[in-house]
Amino acid sequence: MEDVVYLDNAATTAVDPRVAEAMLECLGAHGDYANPSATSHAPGRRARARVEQARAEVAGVVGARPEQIVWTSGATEADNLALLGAARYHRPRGRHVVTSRTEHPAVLDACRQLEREGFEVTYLKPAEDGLVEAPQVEAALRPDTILVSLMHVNNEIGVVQDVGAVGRLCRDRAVLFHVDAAQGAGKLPLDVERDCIDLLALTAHKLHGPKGVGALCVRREPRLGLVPLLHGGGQERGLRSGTLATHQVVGMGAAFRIAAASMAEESARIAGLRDRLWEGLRRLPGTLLNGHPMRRAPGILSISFDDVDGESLLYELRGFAVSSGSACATTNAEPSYVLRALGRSDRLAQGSLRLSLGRYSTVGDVDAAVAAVGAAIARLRAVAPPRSPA
Amino acid sequence: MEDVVYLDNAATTAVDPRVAEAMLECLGAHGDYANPSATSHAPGRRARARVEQARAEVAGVVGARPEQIVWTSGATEADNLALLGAARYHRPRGRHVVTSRTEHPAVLDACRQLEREGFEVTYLKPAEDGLVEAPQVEAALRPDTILVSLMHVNNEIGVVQDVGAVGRLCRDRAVLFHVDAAQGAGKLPLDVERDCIDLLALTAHKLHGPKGVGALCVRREPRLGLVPLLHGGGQERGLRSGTLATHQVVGMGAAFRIAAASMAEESARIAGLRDRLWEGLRRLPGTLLNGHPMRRAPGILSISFDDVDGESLLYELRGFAVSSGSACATTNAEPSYVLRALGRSDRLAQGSLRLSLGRYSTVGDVDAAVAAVGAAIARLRAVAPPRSPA
Amino acid sequence: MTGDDPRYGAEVRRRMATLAGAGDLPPGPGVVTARAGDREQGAEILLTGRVESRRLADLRFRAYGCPHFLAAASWLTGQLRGADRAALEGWDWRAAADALEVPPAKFGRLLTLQDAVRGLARNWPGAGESTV
Amino acid sequence: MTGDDPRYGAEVRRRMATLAGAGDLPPGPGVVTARAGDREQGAEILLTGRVESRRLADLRFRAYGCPHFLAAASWLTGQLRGADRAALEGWDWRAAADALEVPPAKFGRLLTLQDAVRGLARNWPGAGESTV
Ligand SMILES: Cc1ncc(COP(=O)(O)O)c(C=O)c1O
Ligand SMILES: Cc1ncc(COP(=O)(O)O)c(C=O)c1O
Repeated sequence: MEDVVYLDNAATTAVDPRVAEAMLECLGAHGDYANPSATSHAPGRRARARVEQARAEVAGVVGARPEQIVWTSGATEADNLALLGAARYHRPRGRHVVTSRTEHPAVLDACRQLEREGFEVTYLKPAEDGLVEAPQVEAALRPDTILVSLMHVNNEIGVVQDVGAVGRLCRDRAVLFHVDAAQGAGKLPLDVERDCIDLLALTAHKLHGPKGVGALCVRREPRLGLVPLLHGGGQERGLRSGTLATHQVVGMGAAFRIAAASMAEESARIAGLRDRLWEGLRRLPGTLLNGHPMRRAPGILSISFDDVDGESLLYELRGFAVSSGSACATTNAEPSYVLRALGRSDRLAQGSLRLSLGRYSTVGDVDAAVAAVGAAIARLRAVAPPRSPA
Repeated sequence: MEDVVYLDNAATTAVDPRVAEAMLECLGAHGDYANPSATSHAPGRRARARVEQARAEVAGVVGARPEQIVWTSGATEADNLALLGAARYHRPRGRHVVTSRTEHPAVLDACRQLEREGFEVTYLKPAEDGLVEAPQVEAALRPDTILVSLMHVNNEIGVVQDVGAVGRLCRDRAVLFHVDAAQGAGKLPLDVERDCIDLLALTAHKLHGPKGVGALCVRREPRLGLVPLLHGGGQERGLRSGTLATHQVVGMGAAFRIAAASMAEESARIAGLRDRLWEGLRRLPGTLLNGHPMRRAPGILSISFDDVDGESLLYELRGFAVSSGSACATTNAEPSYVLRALGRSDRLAQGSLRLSLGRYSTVGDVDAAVAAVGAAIARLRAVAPPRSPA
Repeated sequence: MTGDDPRYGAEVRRRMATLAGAGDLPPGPGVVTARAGDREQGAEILLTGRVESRRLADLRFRAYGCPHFLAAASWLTGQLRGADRAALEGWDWRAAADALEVPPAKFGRLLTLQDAVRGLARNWPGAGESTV
Repeated sequence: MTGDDPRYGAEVRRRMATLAGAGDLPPGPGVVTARAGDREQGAEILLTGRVESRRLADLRFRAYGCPHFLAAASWLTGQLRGADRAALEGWDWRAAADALEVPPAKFGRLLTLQDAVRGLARNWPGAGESTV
């Protein structure tokens, strides 16, 4: 990829070489490739030990105990297991769920499935800065509310919700609280105990770990009932059947361990790059920052450009891997529902750009992007017809 | 693992170095690590191209078209998507499902979930040789039968069902037919068209591919409706949301391509090893082969030893990675339900061994196993009290 | 890197590289303009031509829109040089669709282009008089 | 490879390596046997001892069962050498459970062992007579 500057780390990240190395140790005939459930033989026990070490590594990053971690195929599955699993299990207690309009499709579409199953879902509209505050959640609670789901860091605009405040509110009201932390875990401090989080969805591939592995962190005391999505071998205490993918789980463990060890430092460095990017871009006329200016994750910058066609802008920036919205939505041309929920017009949403930074982003990448975006916007505006008929 | 002889290839296999290499090309910062859904930029399109190539590779091995392949996290998820997805969708047409007692837990436990949802499931008892024949299936069909699920190769005893005969029967009767081909695909010829298979569950890790990736092959003409298990980004035509794990999918593609290219040759070699193993072991007194003697997959040999404690036998064989049952069941000490269904007594089932061979198994491994099993059995029998009180 | 995007054909990429024909002409004798489309709808175009001896001696465009639309506008300026009024009146968007491999979802934008071309014919110098 | 199996403690592994004490003694004066358990239930044991001067001068086992059971039988033969009848009568399976780190799920099998030991006491040479 030497020819393209990669600024799409919110879609996915390159695997850290240290992570890849740990994964490789679990693949070949001389590695720990055995089935971690086959604990009746030595190779199986070695694989199991690696899985358990990874479990502790991931748990440690979010203040959980290892036995709270249920491995999944990613945050999509973790979100689905949390929402569908908890709602179906706790259905006798009530059928109302609260979430926000700017959640990831993994949460929104799971909620739509719940609606098909007879649940009622309240979709809170965030303020123009993208934030949903605890009082707004409180106002939406009803006697039959069983579950609140709110994301930690928004994948499109990078704003950080105050999940601790919402968590404490939910704990007070005896309502389950699920947090989609796919974008924030390992980058910002998060603690399931302190923040009163009952269910927490994690994924490896936003943190320089492998795609296709994630986890749901589940409260154990008191035990939280869940209906599993996958039935079978009974792995993961029956909550998630299927052969454990040792190399994937080990890769996630390594990614979380590495991220935790360098969190403060790396977040500061990446936030510095993001600020440099914004300083460079805000000078361009008609540039608007999406989301709260301060309460943001280090790596994500979302900008709307007035009077520029988004598709042509992306075309001009083809030397850069950037996104015009959530990765999951790039195949359709609909303006971003997140930006629409924040009150941006269709045209502004369509002319928006997400630039997201990671471990391998450099000052050079940022400066090149500032220059290229400036040139692209100038070129496209120069060729556009004047605003008022000549 | 140099110190242990690995004979547990039915539980999982070592990743082929060629597969690992292809996977590595999708991990690091200089590889195709981008999100395959991010097709608005070049790195994303390169990842997408790799995913589509893998799709064609896997489809080709089972006689399907690429668009029939839905990537999953393994055969457990594929089985669940097939059974729960099809039954929930086709519920208005009927609530009866037919399967067998010797299916993998991924099928059996999904069936139990269907029972909880109001379906009725007929669990056919195989003959003593482990086979379920088409007439037996036919006799179980009812006007409200919507789905038949039968495995291709049994994971514990290696018998091969005549899925083609059952497939044609189901097609005639307009009943959906699902085949769990986790153990057989890529090792024995299988063709969804010829065998009239509507749904086919596949996994990579039994075929020297990575754990944590599989596929459900879904009939497209006429389109077969399925209710998805995971909701979200809408990947895989909405049937399976979640970021595609490029390296995993590419690994599965490579594993299937390599297996297909050498299928006849490799199956013959492995069957030869298995026969050598059996010839060596059958000489031991009180040795019984489990399952049909001819209709078997190349790599799996299941034997019951009369008058030997299974746990002590495994202990004596601790220099070997072997299994006393399905990998998924090794954590519990219950006698194998598969062997019980074939009419083996609890004690015989408990004193049984599964030795399973793969690409890296050698004559030396086989001969060492024969010698070790012989010595172990001799030692344990020598120390046992005589049968009739002295 | 830039050549692998299946959404954009060779002609679009060639046109986007230089946007040949972009700009406008100073007002003067024989200069004619036409405008079509709506930026809020995603495509807007302004054509400026200079008519000499009843033919388009020069044609420039300004456009707002996606790469297909900008490229089609650029391509158009080359195609219509030398055209007479009747050619403009009969101009059909399908020619642009073919030349630029425009996907059907974007055909609507080519109609905007056609509107502008026909607008040029309508605004043709002396078009109010009957100058046959 | 063999030392990493958390299910089997050091003493089990040591005992399984040699199965010291396995076998039986030729019938003769002072030789006593006891049998307990049921192979169909997963554990069966046959103890053979030779009594000299009212003490167990030698003790051998034959056993069918899991490694914990076989190891416990082997361990027992060492433990009870030199024991008198009263020691056998009072022998308690808990000693074996501790020494061999036997998991609770398998305590039942140790009761089989205890049955056999007490059987030895019952079958003690001259046990029918009161020889105190
Ligand atoms: C906020 C958020 N939630 C969930 C997901 C889905 O995670 P995964 O890609 O692991 O399925 C993503 C990323 O795609 C995300 O950004
Ligand atoms: C017959 C059969 N079906 C399903 C599975 C489950 O597949 P996976 O391990 O990919 O979840 C296995 C293996 O574990 C199997 O042997």
